[in-house]
Amino acid sequence: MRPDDPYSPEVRLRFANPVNALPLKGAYPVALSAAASMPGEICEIQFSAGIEHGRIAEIGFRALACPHVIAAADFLCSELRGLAVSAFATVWTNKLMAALSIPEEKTGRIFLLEDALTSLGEQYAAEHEMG
Amino acid sequence: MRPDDPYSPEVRLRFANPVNALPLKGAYPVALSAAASMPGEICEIQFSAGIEHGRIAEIGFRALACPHVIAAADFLCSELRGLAVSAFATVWTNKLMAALSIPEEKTGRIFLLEDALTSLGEQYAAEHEMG
Amino acid sequence: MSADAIYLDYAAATPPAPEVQEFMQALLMSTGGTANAAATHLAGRQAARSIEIARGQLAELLHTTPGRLVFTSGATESDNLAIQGAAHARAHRGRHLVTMQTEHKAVSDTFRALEKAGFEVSWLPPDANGRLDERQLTAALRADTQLVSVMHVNNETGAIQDLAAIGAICRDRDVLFHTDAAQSVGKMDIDLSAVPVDLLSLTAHKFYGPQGIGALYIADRPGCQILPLMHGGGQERRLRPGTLPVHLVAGLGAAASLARQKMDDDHAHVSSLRARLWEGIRRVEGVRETLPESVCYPGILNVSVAGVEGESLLLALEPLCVASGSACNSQSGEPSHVLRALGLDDISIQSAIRFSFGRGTTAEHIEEAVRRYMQAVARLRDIAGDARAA
Amino acid sequence: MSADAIYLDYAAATPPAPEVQEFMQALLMSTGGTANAAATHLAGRQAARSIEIARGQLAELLHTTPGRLVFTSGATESDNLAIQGAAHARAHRGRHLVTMQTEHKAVSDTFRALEKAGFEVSWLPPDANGRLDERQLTAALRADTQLVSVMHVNNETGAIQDLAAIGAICRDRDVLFHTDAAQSVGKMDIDLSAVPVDLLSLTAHKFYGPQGIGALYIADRPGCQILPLMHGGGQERRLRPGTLPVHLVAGLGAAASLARQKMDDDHAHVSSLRARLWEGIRRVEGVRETLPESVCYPGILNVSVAGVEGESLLLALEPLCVASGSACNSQSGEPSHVLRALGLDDISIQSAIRFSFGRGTTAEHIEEAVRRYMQAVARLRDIAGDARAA
Ligand SMILES: Cc1ncc(COP(=O)(O)O)c(C=O)c1O
Ligand SMILES: Cc1ncc(COP(=O)(O)O)c(C=O)c1O
Repeated sequence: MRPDDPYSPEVRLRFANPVNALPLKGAYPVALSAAASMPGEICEIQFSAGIEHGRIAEIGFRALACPHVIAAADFLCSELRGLAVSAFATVWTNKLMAALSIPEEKTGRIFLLEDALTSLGEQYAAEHEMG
Repeated sequence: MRPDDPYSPEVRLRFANPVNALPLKGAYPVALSAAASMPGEICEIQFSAGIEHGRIAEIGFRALACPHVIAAADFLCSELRGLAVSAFATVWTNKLMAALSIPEEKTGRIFLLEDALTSLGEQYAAEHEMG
Repeated sequence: MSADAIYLDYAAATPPAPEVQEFMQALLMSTGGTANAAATHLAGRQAARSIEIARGQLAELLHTTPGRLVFTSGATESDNLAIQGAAHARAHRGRHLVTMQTEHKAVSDTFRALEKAGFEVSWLPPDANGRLDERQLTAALRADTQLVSVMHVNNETGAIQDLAAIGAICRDRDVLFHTDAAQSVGKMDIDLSAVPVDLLSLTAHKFYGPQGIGALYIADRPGCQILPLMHGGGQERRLRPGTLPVHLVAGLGAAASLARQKMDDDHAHVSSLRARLWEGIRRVEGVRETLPESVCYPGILNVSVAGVEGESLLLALEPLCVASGSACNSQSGEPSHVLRALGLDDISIQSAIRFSFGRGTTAEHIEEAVRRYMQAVARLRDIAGDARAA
Repeated sequence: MSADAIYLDYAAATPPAPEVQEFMQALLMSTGGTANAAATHLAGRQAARSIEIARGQLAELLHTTPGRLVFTSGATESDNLAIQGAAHARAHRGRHLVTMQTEHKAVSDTFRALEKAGFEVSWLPPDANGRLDERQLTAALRADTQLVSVMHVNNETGAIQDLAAIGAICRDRDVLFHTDAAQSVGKMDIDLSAVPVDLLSLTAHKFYGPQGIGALYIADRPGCQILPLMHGGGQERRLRPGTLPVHLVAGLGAAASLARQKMDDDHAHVSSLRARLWEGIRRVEGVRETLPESVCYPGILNVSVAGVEGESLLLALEPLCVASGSACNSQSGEPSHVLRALGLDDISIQSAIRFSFGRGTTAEHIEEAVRRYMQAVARLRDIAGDARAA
């Protein structure tokens, strides 16, 4: 990141081409969806995931948000795809902040992503493990 | 005078080459000398004149003063040479200010020249007309 | 900067005109152009002469006399000098001041500081067209009112105020009238021999002059006195001490002279660009012109759009260089107080983009801006999908 | 200006170094070098980057960190910001301030304004070498003293003060210490990581940078807080609002970087020039060196001479560009308060000439200056003849 650029190359790349900004395509045994938003700010995020054999087979996002959140959501989807659903419960914020060189003042918004994932995880647990 | 130059070409010329900044040379039937100075300032002026047949045959000055006063004294000597002694009583200030484009704030110093000339005239009157 | 950047932020800063650049460069290479103008020697007098020539050029642009102009470091300083200076100079007569809610921070923050110092300030709202309602002004004036400050052209929206009408009301009540004309000087004709303005702020880098130099006009009439902010070498009639920056002052003068020559052409040029730009982007669904051209200086077009996040919009518009709200606020992240005063909701405000253009802008730049704006909005709406706000 | 002018007024203004000029010119021709550094777009970020690079260069010169530096329009503004700002910020603790009789007007006039505003100021005299007697300083400090301001190098005489000693006394008593270092920054090494200075003023055009830009250093320690003079866009940590002039700030940075490289050579150069100049003119009868080189920055030589009128001396010296007293006072015509405080009589003061030189001065310039000075004095004494004062 150049000192005069608030966006790291990783953020710029993902923002320019967010490959995971997709509605969920295809049919999955379990289809989850969770949204989160920041009160008083334009920051809305939604994840949709397809689960197969306890793994995240497919995941996509939608976001009306700042470039950092869009890039982070896109990054998250790429990371999560193929992992076990337990990954929804991972603490992602620090990893995201570091990997994308996100400035500190955006921490609150990045937490939002974690919140949405947590909620996906909870949904899965509620619907399938406990059910 | 260029707007950025406090000295007119006339002042510059006479200051650069004050042809009348001389002690009185030669012997004259009447030799006069008068000085004037400005209290609290470095402004001292002295005229010496030789009078022949009621005319100013020769006149020179000495000055420890600013460029305007030096130029004006030099100009005055040139003007006075050859005139009747009555010219000592002439009001010179306006003519000097105009001819040399002297700025107004120097008026007080230019009056000084007039004072010195008046005093030459009075000296002449005291010594020769009345005497 | 990447070569393909398209600069559409002329309201934040105009690049100095080539003529101005060349003139400054020549001065910077000369002894007379880099000397101290307070020195009495040859080089100093040459410097002083450059400064007086520039003062004359600026006076001509504003239809006033050179003696009325004091050079400062820019409009911020001029605003502070005028407002603090007048408020303090007249404090013994009264401590009530009047301004608008839509002023630049250099004005509004100064009034806020005066409030803390015991002055009382009335903050008048704009009407739907961004203008001051003159009846509101008349109603706000009191026996102890000393100063009214209303900007000429708004830096975010381009809204124009009627200086003649406001000035007349102030004169009538013996109240000083200050106007921040940073956005209009050199772009619209301001005739100070006719318009009753007492104090007028300007800055060179908004009309193709250099950054770091501005001026304050101070009318020559009884009661129009101000106190200085700074003390020192006695320059600028003791109102603004400090070595005068010769190349900057001369650059300001050259820019003023150029502006006088080019004003009509410049105005026609930006008018046609604005029309073209709006014609292009109005096709985007949910886009809104903050104020119509009829009430604005046409070098500025402020638009908002539904369903798009502002920071992402700005990044998606790169390499267009445009402003989100005022350049002076853009780093703070707060929603623009100007757009709020106009009644825009925070969602619209955060999506607002100010396009501003000038001499160097071409029709191609505008076409490219239209194309990129449409593309950016479409792409972001695509990313937002269902998450998209109504 | 006539081609044969010889510029010996480096203490009033140094011409910008060619490197600085070229750098500024390049910026003026680029979008990033003329944009508003507060804007978040590409061009604005480029501008902001140029500014932060410059801040780093200046920080390196002063052995401090960039965050401690606030850009201003010059030393006059820095002095006002520091002195007014500190006095008002600490007024609740006490209203006693200390300075010297030999300060630049940007400092002394500011203190005089504070006196009118209800502060009490102690004006300490210099000793015969122009220096502050530290015992006098210690004696002047009171329980309610808040600020001491003593300049580093005097602009008329070159006298150097001992910042370390003064600063130590101030630290000891929890009094802020401001120094106007306009004449020393870039010319003498100032190590702000070691010398206990709280506030330091500087201006670029005294060290081969452009006019119209300066800075204030503000130490990072408790109690070292100041209030701003102006309000506005929030730039420079809210201490100094207004669009930052990119090319000027960058020019200052480049000048700082150059000064760091050249400091030793520059110093040796002016030392040898001063010696040569004094060696030449000391032969004139009645000439007096105001202060000896041993207590001065050697880029300045102040001399007075008996039996000569000062204004005529200046004109007779043309085309030498030299100063009569301080350039900041030269238009007022008052005898220099600095030379008076050193005990010179008014007759000597009015004849005083300040020669000051720098990078562009050659041995030939100095020889020519010697020749012209001797000639001018002789010619004027000739014109004075008997009228000549003792
Ligand atoms: C010691 C000193 N302080 C302050 C100043 C003022 O600097 P500026 O004119 O850049 O404001 C000067 C020079 O003019 C100076 O020599
Ligand atoms: C209306 C208005 N006033 C004041 C300013 C401040 O001008 P400057 O940054 O030159 O001090 C600006 C621009 O930044 C402006 O647009």
